[in-house]
Amino acid sequence: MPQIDDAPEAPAAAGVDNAVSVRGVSKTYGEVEALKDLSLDFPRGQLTSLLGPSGCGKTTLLKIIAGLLEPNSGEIEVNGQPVTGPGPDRAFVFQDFALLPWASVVRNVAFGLELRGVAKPEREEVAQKYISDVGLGGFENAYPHELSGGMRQRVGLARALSVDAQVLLMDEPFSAVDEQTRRKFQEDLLSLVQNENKTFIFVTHSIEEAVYVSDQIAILLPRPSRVLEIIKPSGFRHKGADTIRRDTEYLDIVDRIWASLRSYVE
Amino acid sequence: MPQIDDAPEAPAAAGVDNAVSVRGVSKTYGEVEALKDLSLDFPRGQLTSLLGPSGCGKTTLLKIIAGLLEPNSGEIEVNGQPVTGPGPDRAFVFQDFALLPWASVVRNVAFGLELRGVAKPEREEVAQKYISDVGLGGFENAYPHELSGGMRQRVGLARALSVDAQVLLMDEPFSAVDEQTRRKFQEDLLSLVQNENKTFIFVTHSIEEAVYVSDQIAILLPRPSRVLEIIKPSGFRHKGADTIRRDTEYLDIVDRIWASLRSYVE
Amino acid sequence: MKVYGYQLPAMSSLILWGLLWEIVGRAGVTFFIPPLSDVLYTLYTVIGTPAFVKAMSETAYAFVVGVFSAVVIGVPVGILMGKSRLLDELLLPWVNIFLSAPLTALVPVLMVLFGFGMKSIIITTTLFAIWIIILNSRAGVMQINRSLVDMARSFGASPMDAFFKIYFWAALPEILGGIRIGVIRAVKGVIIGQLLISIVGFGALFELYSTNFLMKHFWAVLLVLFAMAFTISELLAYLERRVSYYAAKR
Amino acid sequence: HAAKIKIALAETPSDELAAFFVALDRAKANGLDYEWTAFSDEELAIQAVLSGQMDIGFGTPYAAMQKSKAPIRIIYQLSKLKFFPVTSKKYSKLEELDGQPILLHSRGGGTDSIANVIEDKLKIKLGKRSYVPGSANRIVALIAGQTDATIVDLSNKNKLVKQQGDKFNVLPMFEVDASDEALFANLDWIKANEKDVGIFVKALLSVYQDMAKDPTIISKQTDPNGPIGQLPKEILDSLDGFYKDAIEGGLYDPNGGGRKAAKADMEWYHAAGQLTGELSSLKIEDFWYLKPLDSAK
Amino acid sequence: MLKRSILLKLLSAAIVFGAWEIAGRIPVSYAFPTFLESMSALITLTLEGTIFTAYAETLKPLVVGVIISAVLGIGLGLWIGLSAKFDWLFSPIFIVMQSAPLAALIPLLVMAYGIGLTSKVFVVCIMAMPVIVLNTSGAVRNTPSVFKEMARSFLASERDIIFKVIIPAASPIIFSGLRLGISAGFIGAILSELKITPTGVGDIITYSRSIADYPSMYAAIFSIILLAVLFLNVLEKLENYLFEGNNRGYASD
Ligand SMILES: Nc1ncnc2c1ncn2[C@@H]1O[C@H](COP(=O)(O)OP(=O)(O)OP(=O)(O)O)[C@@H](O)[C@H]1O
Ligand SMILES: Nc1ncnc2c1ncn2[C@@H]1O[C@H](COP(=O)(O)OP(=O)(O)OP(=O)(O)O)[C@@H](O)[C@H]1O
Ligand SMILES: [Mg+2]
Ligand SMILES: [Mg+2]
Repeated sequence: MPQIDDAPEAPAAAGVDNAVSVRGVSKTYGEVEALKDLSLDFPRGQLTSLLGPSGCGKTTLLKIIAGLLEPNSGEIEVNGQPVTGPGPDRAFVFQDFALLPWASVVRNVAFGLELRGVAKPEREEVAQKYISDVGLGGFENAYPHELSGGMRQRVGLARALSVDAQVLLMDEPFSAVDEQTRRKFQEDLLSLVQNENKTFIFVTHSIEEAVYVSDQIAILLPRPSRVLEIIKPSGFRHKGADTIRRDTEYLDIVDRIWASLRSYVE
Repeated sequence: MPQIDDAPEAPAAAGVDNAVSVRGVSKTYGEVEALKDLSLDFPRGQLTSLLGPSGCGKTTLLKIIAGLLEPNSGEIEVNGQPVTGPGPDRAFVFQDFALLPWASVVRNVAFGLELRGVAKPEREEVAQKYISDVGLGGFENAYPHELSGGMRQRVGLARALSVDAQVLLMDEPFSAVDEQTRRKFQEDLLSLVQNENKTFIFVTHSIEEAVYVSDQIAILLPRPSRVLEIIKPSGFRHKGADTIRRDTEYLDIVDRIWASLRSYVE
Repeated sequence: MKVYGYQLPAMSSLILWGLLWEIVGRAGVTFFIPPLSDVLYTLYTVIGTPAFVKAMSETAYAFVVGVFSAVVIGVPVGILMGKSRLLDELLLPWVNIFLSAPLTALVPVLMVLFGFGMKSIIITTTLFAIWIIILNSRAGVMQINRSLVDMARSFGASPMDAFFKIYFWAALPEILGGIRIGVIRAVKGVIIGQLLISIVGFGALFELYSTNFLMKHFWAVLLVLFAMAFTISELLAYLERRVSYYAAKR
Repeated sequence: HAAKIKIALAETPSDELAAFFVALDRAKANGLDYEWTAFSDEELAIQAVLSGQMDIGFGTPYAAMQKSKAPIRIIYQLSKLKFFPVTSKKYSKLEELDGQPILLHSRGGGTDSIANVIEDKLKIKLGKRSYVPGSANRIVALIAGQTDATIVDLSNKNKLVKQQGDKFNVLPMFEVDASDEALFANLDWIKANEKDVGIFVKALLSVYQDMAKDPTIISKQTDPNGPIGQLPKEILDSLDGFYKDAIEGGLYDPNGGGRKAAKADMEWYHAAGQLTGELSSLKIEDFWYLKPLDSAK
Repeated sequence: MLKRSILLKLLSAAIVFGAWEIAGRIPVSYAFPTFLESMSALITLTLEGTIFTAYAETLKPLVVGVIISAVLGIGLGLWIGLSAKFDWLFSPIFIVMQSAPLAALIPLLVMAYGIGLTSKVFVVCIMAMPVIVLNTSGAVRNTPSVFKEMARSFLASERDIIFKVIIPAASPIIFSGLRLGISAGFIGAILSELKITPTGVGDIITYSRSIADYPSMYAAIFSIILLAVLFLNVLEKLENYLFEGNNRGYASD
């Protein structure tokens, strides 16, 4: 049975194990106030989506969790430890791919391992596996400029997967792939969540996608961003990809989120 | 009643007025065969979507219709006249926006009119109207690098609209705007199709979007591209944006197209 | 350019210009343009003489040392300026001044400050080359995609890793472009140094040949110099093309 | 043993420096260790000695001796100011240059001072002076018709006369004993290196005296592997002619100048405006150091 | 922010001039005056008006040469960038010219064009033109084809494309070429005054050197550098004014 848990202000229930928790984070860029006193928990082994209008601070939040940006105030804990900088427990999929243009696909995918000092044959073997996983087999020696946008995005995905981090921070990871490939990736993502005990923090603009893949969806207000509500569309998974899109409960949630967001358009 | 007309090889029925017709067009880039003997009609006053995997030649076809590329063989007619180059009857929305970085928003939007020799006060007045229409009022004097991706795309849209051409060639015009804005634009597009007798040729990766906005959807095969089938999801419009997404017939068409395309993934 | 479908090599038009030179020379328009063939013959006769070899090695020495120091100092300074705002604000005005200043006017000052002879010539050469190298390296770093830096940090890159695996490579197209322009300027610098400071190397030969109206000799040395500058600049242009595939995509 | 002495030449080695290099070879045979650097003009050679980067320099640093705080002294006169007014056929006497434009080497340079003294002695006023460094370049300008009057050095005058003597006039001029090039150094350095300076001056004097008797010894004694011997054949072939003309024209004083040259210099450069103050108050000791030359004789 | 950057500029100027003053006081050489001596010489030269007559002389070949190089250089650059034939024929000439050791060529120029204004203008042009031509042609060739395509789809004529798309798109590179060209032109002007005929500022430099008036010599050098920098700042302002949108600001901020 799908359940919609709707308690944005409720403290994390005792016994729920949070991989990441964000407490009262604020961030300003010069004049621009991007985040304001934002708190949010990310349960271990689950996928949490961030939904919100463009420019509301989703990327900013992800970077703060990654330890790439310092918040002006507030605290972030990963596995109970306060974050002071980037760490091997988190991996990032960048909105703009962030591939090294001078390096081949295999070197790009293996770059995270290279920086961790893994020996070449070993890291290339790992890279090879993930390259095949994202459907880029045969393009190992191509350079990013020889790939289409969607293919580049998949290289960034493979790189983040290859370091085997516990927490994956994914900033619109499927935005440039075509609809067909996107659907395949959604399935892959779901099976990753199910089979490995990893925690995903996922940014998307597509409500349908968020509802389909998430354990929990956080809807963010426009700048300065705070959490408007948290929706837990759990229980869809067993229904299968082909039928779920006709499921009334699924469609209800989509409509509800849409109604929430809509008030901020125009 | 929604109807699905499914006759890819059927000649254009007598009496149907085609604004654009493409006959047996082939195009190769060096070794790469992008289009092969492609024929397609675009009825006047209707919106035709092109759907197909990334790199299948959609942009190429649009550019050939615009007169920007010469096909290797085949013919294109616009309003019964063979195309020999760009003309005032067609306007293009570019996939990569193609804004002049040194010109302000208002100059960019008015650029098409500027090239047609319209006097400055007059063209700026027109530009102003379309800037407000796409929701960029207040950004008239900003430069492209000061805008977000979605805003840039809207400038390109306003520019194409402002020259008041009969045929609009739109290459993934909503790809960079967020879901919320995208839905608004879809509504705007539908009212444009309904109220002005313009012909739209529309490229998208989203099946839902195509089904929702199109009078006719052409599904293209992967490279070298030909038309696999033509689907006419006419009759949804009166149902309204909010309810249509639950409509079974709508969902059937989406599923059918998805099934068609799916065979080309992996 | 294509002729009858055949792609002419880029520099082949020089042959045409050489022919024109030969014709003007043969026509005897003025005594200071001897026919190219005579010049080439003179070049053949002088190229092995000890005086020529000495001049060549003196010039090459000053040039190589000068360019080398310009690169070794210029690239890191440029990269650091691109990374550090404070350093940039302190140094940028001077880099711009020296880039646009008529360095020729500075040569007399250099001599006083750095001594006469080879050292000053090398410094002149360096000064002609270094500013554009600094500025280009800086520009290369400034336009770096911030995401690449973030990416490296998120995967735990050390500052050294970041410098050698990200900044240097990201700025490489600009750095090479800067070095190419710098090298061309350095050719001018080394000759100006050899003419305005102490007269050695090719500068001495030019002075000697022109005051004695030995035009064939004069042109012969000039040809060698052109060839030298041309080769180096084409070599660097080739390297630049090798990395240009990613220049527009960073 | 003292370090190598560093000699600052004011031009690149060519025919005019052949005698100097023969003298250097002789000095070397007597134990003088040296290296030389050619500067593009004498001001640079002067600056180099002023800053102590070079030990001995070429030039006539009278202004610098008076103005700067460094004790610079001349020890040997290398050549005299033998310059020749050459003109197109328009003029045949110096007097006719009154009010006419003229082309000179540089403002404040040797030819400029010649022009000043010409004005002084003949009570005329030359017209607009323009400047082109290098006698060779001024000859070119004259041949090309860009000027009608200029002042050039001996070898270029001879070249002109040889090639186009019929088209140009060399105007007769009074004798000048003042120095064009002299050897100078910092007094403190001279005193500290008295022995080397002695060897050097002695070698110069012997060459100048031998050359006065037989100008061809220069080409005979030039080291074929030295800087002069390596010059193009065209230049080497002209050495004998050049020194024959130079000796005839009195370019070189076989006695190295000395007191006579010092006096002539002070008068000349005072008249030319490079030395300031009362002529009578100028003292030889402030400009020349005569001991090495005296003991060489 | 503005205050801070001005402060830093003043600070770095103070450091450099201070070092100069100290080096002059040591002194590093009898021929090296202090900063203050040089500045007072500059003031004297200015009050006497010497500096103005000198610049009237120096600027003549410079301005004429720079204008010729800019107009001809940009024109030729456009042409070379637009036509493969011209590119093939002329590019190598300018590449060779760019590496020409001009100082050595000056005697030839004197022989060909004499000692007057013509030679000096020529020197300035030879120095300034190649970089202007090469930058312009390169920028024209590299104009992103999307812009050209877009303009064509909105019915631009060839002329429109050149003036409304290619030139503005190429303008940052053209201007940086102009900058380098003008600075090379300054080098040429000074070189021609040092090596052809000492007039103008070159004359102040050589004359004060020959009479060992080193402060004046340094004052003249200082003034020419100042002038070059001013000139280029004006150019930068002009560029910002003409093509405002091309100024994207600090990338790192
Ligand atoms: N480096 C920066 N300097 C100044 N402002 C910034 C910077 N980065 C982001 N901002 C501002 O902070 C706000 C949040 O930006 P952020 O990139 O986090 O948005 P987002 O939610 O990821 O948007 P999108 O959906 O477009 O990716 C925006 O308004 C943006 O203008
Ligand atoms: N200028 C070009 N030179 C060479 N090949 C090209 C060129 N432009 C396009 N192609 C090739 O032609 C094919 C079709 O390209 P096109 O841009 O028309 O695809 P598309 O359907 O618009 O793809 P997308 O959905 O990614 O925009 C691609 O395989 C591409 O590699
Ligand atoms: Mg973002
Ligand atoms: Mg496309």
